[in-house]
Amino acid sequence: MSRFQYPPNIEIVRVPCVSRVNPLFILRSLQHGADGVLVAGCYPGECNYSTGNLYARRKLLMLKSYLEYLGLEKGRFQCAWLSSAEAERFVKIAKATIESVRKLGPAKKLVRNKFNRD
Amino acid sequence: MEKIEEKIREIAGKLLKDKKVKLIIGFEKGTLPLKARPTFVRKPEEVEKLIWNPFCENNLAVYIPFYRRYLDNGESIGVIAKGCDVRSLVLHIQENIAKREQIFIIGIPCEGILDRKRIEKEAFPGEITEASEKDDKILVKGNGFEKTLKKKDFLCEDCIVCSHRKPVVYDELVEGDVKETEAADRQNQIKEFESKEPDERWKIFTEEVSRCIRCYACRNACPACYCKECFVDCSKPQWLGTTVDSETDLQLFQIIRTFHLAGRCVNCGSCNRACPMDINISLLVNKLSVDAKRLFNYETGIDVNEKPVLNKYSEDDSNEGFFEEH
Amino acid sequence: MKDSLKSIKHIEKDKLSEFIKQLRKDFTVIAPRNVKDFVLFQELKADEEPYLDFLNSRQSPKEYFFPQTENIVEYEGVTDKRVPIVTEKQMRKRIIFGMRPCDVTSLSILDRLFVNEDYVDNYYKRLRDNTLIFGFGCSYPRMTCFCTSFDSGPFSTKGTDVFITDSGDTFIIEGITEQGKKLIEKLLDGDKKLLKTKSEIEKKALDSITTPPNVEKIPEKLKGLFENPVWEVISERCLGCGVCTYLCPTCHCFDIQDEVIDNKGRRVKNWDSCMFPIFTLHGSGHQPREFRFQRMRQRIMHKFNYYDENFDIIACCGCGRCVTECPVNIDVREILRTISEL
Amino acid sequence: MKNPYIPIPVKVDKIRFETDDRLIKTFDLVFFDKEDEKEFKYFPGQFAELSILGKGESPIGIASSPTETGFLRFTVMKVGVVTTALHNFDEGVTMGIRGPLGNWYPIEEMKGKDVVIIGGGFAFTTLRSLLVYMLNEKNRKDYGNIICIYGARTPGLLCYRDELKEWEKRKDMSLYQCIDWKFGPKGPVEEPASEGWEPINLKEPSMTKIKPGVKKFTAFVPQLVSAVKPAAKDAYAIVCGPPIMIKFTIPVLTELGFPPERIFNSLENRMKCGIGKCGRCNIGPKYVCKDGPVFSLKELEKLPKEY
Repeated sequence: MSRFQYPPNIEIVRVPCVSRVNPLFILRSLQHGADGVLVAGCYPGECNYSTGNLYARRKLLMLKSYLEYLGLEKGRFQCAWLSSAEAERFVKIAKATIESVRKLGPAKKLVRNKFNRD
Repeated sequence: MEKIEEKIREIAGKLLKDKKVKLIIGFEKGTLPLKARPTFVRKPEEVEKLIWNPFCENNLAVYIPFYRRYLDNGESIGVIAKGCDVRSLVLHIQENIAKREQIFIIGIPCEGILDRKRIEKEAFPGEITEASEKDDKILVKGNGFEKTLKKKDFLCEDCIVCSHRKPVVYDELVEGDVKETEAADRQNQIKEFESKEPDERWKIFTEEVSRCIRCYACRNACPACYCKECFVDCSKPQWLGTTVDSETDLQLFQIIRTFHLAGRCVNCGSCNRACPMDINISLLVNKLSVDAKRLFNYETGIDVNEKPVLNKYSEDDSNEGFFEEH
Repeated sequence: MKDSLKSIKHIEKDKLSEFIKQLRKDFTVIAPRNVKDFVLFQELKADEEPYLDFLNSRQSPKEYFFPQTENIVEYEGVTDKRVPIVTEKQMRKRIIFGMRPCDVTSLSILDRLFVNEDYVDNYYKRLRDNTLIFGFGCSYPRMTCFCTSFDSGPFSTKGTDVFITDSGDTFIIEGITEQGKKLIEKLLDGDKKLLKTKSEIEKKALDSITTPPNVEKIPEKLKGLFENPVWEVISERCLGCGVCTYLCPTCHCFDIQDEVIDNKGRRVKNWDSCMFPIFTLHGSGHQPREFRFQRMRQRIMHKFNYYDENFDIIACCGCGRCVTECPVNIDVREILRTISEL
Repeated sequence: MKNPYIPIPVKVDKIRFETDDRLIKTFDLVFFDKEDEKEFKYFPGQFAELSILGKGESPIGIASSPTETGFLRFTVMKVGVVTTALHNFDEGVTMGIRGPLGNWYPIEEMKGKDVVIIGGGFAFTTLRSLLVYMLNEKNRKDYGNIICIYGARTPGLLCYRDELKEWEKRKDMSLYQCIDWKFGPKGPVEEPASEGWEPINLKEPSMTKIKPGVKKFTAFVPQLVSAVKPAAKDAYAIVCGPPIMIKFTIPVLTELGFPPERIFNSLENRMKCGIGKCGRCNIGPKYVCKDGPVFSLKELEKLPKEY
């Protein structure tokens, strides 16, 4: 990965497995200033812990559908399958994600930037 | 109704006499019109107070985690359970709160629970001081006011779309047969909401939750919410702000609590009925059940030997919405 | 007598909005509003009329004196170097319009806790000092009302500045305090007949509160009941939510929490409830009130015994909100009867 | 009028580890403003809310004595959010303090009487305050015999060890110390410690013959109290420690003849406001923060057992 340049406005949070991603992580990121969240995990069948990503897939699918149902813009929260060997693809996905989030503009929903209601 | 009540008392009395169960959880008459309330029977002579009517709105499975001390001692608990209560009990069994043989399910085929709040609003701004029900009608009286209402117009939102009115698992089934609802009708509220624009949906959602006073009645009335430490009470790490004047904390509370019920909610509507600020929580949680069915063809609380939907996987699960190369 | 007559006025119902408009010039007016077919006290929008055709509001107006979230310290700066910003914000005077006598009574109960010789809660005092109360007689008490069990009643004017009675086509308006009298001096003068009308309405209302529990001996009685098994029976159906305490006009327990966004922060008072286990959980993990019955006992004891012992008044005003809104129909009137029969 | 919720700014002047498990630190705080210091008048047994803006507040007993001027001392165990933040502090940072709060040990009432101080573990903080106060040359003559019995799980968990060494040497008081277990390289070892710590008769502690000059034992605090047998006549007992220690010490004191009105306890409950408003620390009608934390056994007997 080190040989490739990836966009600077990404904050990477490493987890041992995509199944470690608690939905709270995603929602709190959105609440505390992230304009978009991308969750990337190993391809189904390639999990280091054999089935972690398969469990995670169900969780992520439901969360994504749920947030979009409530009215959060499509694209604020994205998921991708990605192998640890695919540095090039990572850059590509990162760029695509940023591009799509940029199109949406700065996040307004769920963001916590002031104390009191107007 | 009387017949059902008689039967309940007979079964309950016998269970207690034979010492098959330590306790029976059922309903008794409440102190207000339109209200029945949970009751706990330990002696055979007390079964007379057990009642059954369409005002029995609570999901009695919520009490099972409170009686861990009984369950740990290997004792059994009897529950008078309608369709949704049974499914919550199944969930408890799936999640190892209790063993199947420790819960004696007295199943009641349910014709739907009446929406007390909606009936009360018929009298708004006045109040209902007397209510009775017979066949398909409800008679309500108030100060200088009397009305006969049709039951089918005042069923709870969740009961209208209920898919399992008849208990799916039981040890004794109280007589009576009910017709299940048509599958097509089950998503009324959801479909209508989905047809709106995202920003409109977000606005409605925000308006609803902005009334939240964080009394956590929804959480405590929910049979699936039995975590020892709820994420809202957690201080290390503190997941959520504690105030009510920050809109996003209220949104987050509702999103996360309901998402915690993904594939675990049986759509009993207890949270809705418990909410003192009339927040439409069903609108949120019902979507999760619809999704569980759509994405994984799963319904909560049907089979005691099955695992909850997020505790299992299939290699063929959809990759809907995952990044794809163009 | 002459003077007291002077303070009785009346106003035709369709003139009310004009009167409120006048009030709004100098005051922020908080009044009942219909929110989705239930009533809450909220600030009136421009030209909005209060919704006075109500029994009682879902939530008590307590939140305007003891807000659910209230800043106590605001601060700035990065970690370790934060300094409080002390600003004395000007507060516009307020009127709570149409407050029911039970809720007014609750303020006199809260006063004894928040403003006493030990410590004064400046935040509560400031909101209290800057607010005038327009009480509103209860012509139709709810079936769950039991204000007459306490030192109050559906037409008790105690604690109000102005008192309003709905007499059908007009509102009878009485000035109770000097400040209140001054506010209504421009209204039409009333006469003795109005007083008679009022007492008739009052009598009808009083008659409709049929079986208020007798609480006179409850504080004394509770003293010996701490270890009584009755608490487990009373609390068995309790779900442990905070509805009763959050809707109660006299419940006053709170939590103090800090919140930081970037380099700004605040310390707030948040409502808290004795029905939540975390309320008393020690840092060490020790839990003095582990079971639901202990928490229920605390709530009842606090209201009907401890508060009476400390402040010589029972911390209940009989509004009945906990009765109507409890998800499992735990009825405090029933509890009081059970206790007095023990 | 002074706002009781606003913390007074103080500087964290000195920080040091107090115990070998590194979970307890002692902090010396210094006021920025001399006026604030003058106004902060306290007595042994009172506590204060240590306030870290952005984290919260934590009620901690004041370990320094009013006779020591120029600083306030607090000994804090790392438990929750606030205390962890406190432990991560460097010397020199600014924080806040609210207080002094609560009542204090009966220093007036005890004048002319013997005093037995019994402490366990890190709850010794306010007892240190009391001891230092009474040992002060101005105050020492006001009190009779002073006996202090202090125990911890291991020698390394005793607080204020430098001061303990000085108190051991003093002629105008007797200090008895005890420890529960020996401390091995891998943690506590389940056998009584021996080196320098005399065993006592565990079955019949009161039968133990204490050799003159021996003042360190391997025992639990209640057992040591019953071995030392402090005279109850005209004496006060001040007990502060973990609930289990208090539970077993009280009967020993009663047996020795201490009446309930001369046994004092310092209690602890979850607190927030510290001024009797927020409603969580009550035991019956009494608030630990306002009416306590010091209660006589006589008062406690009247209160429900809910702590």
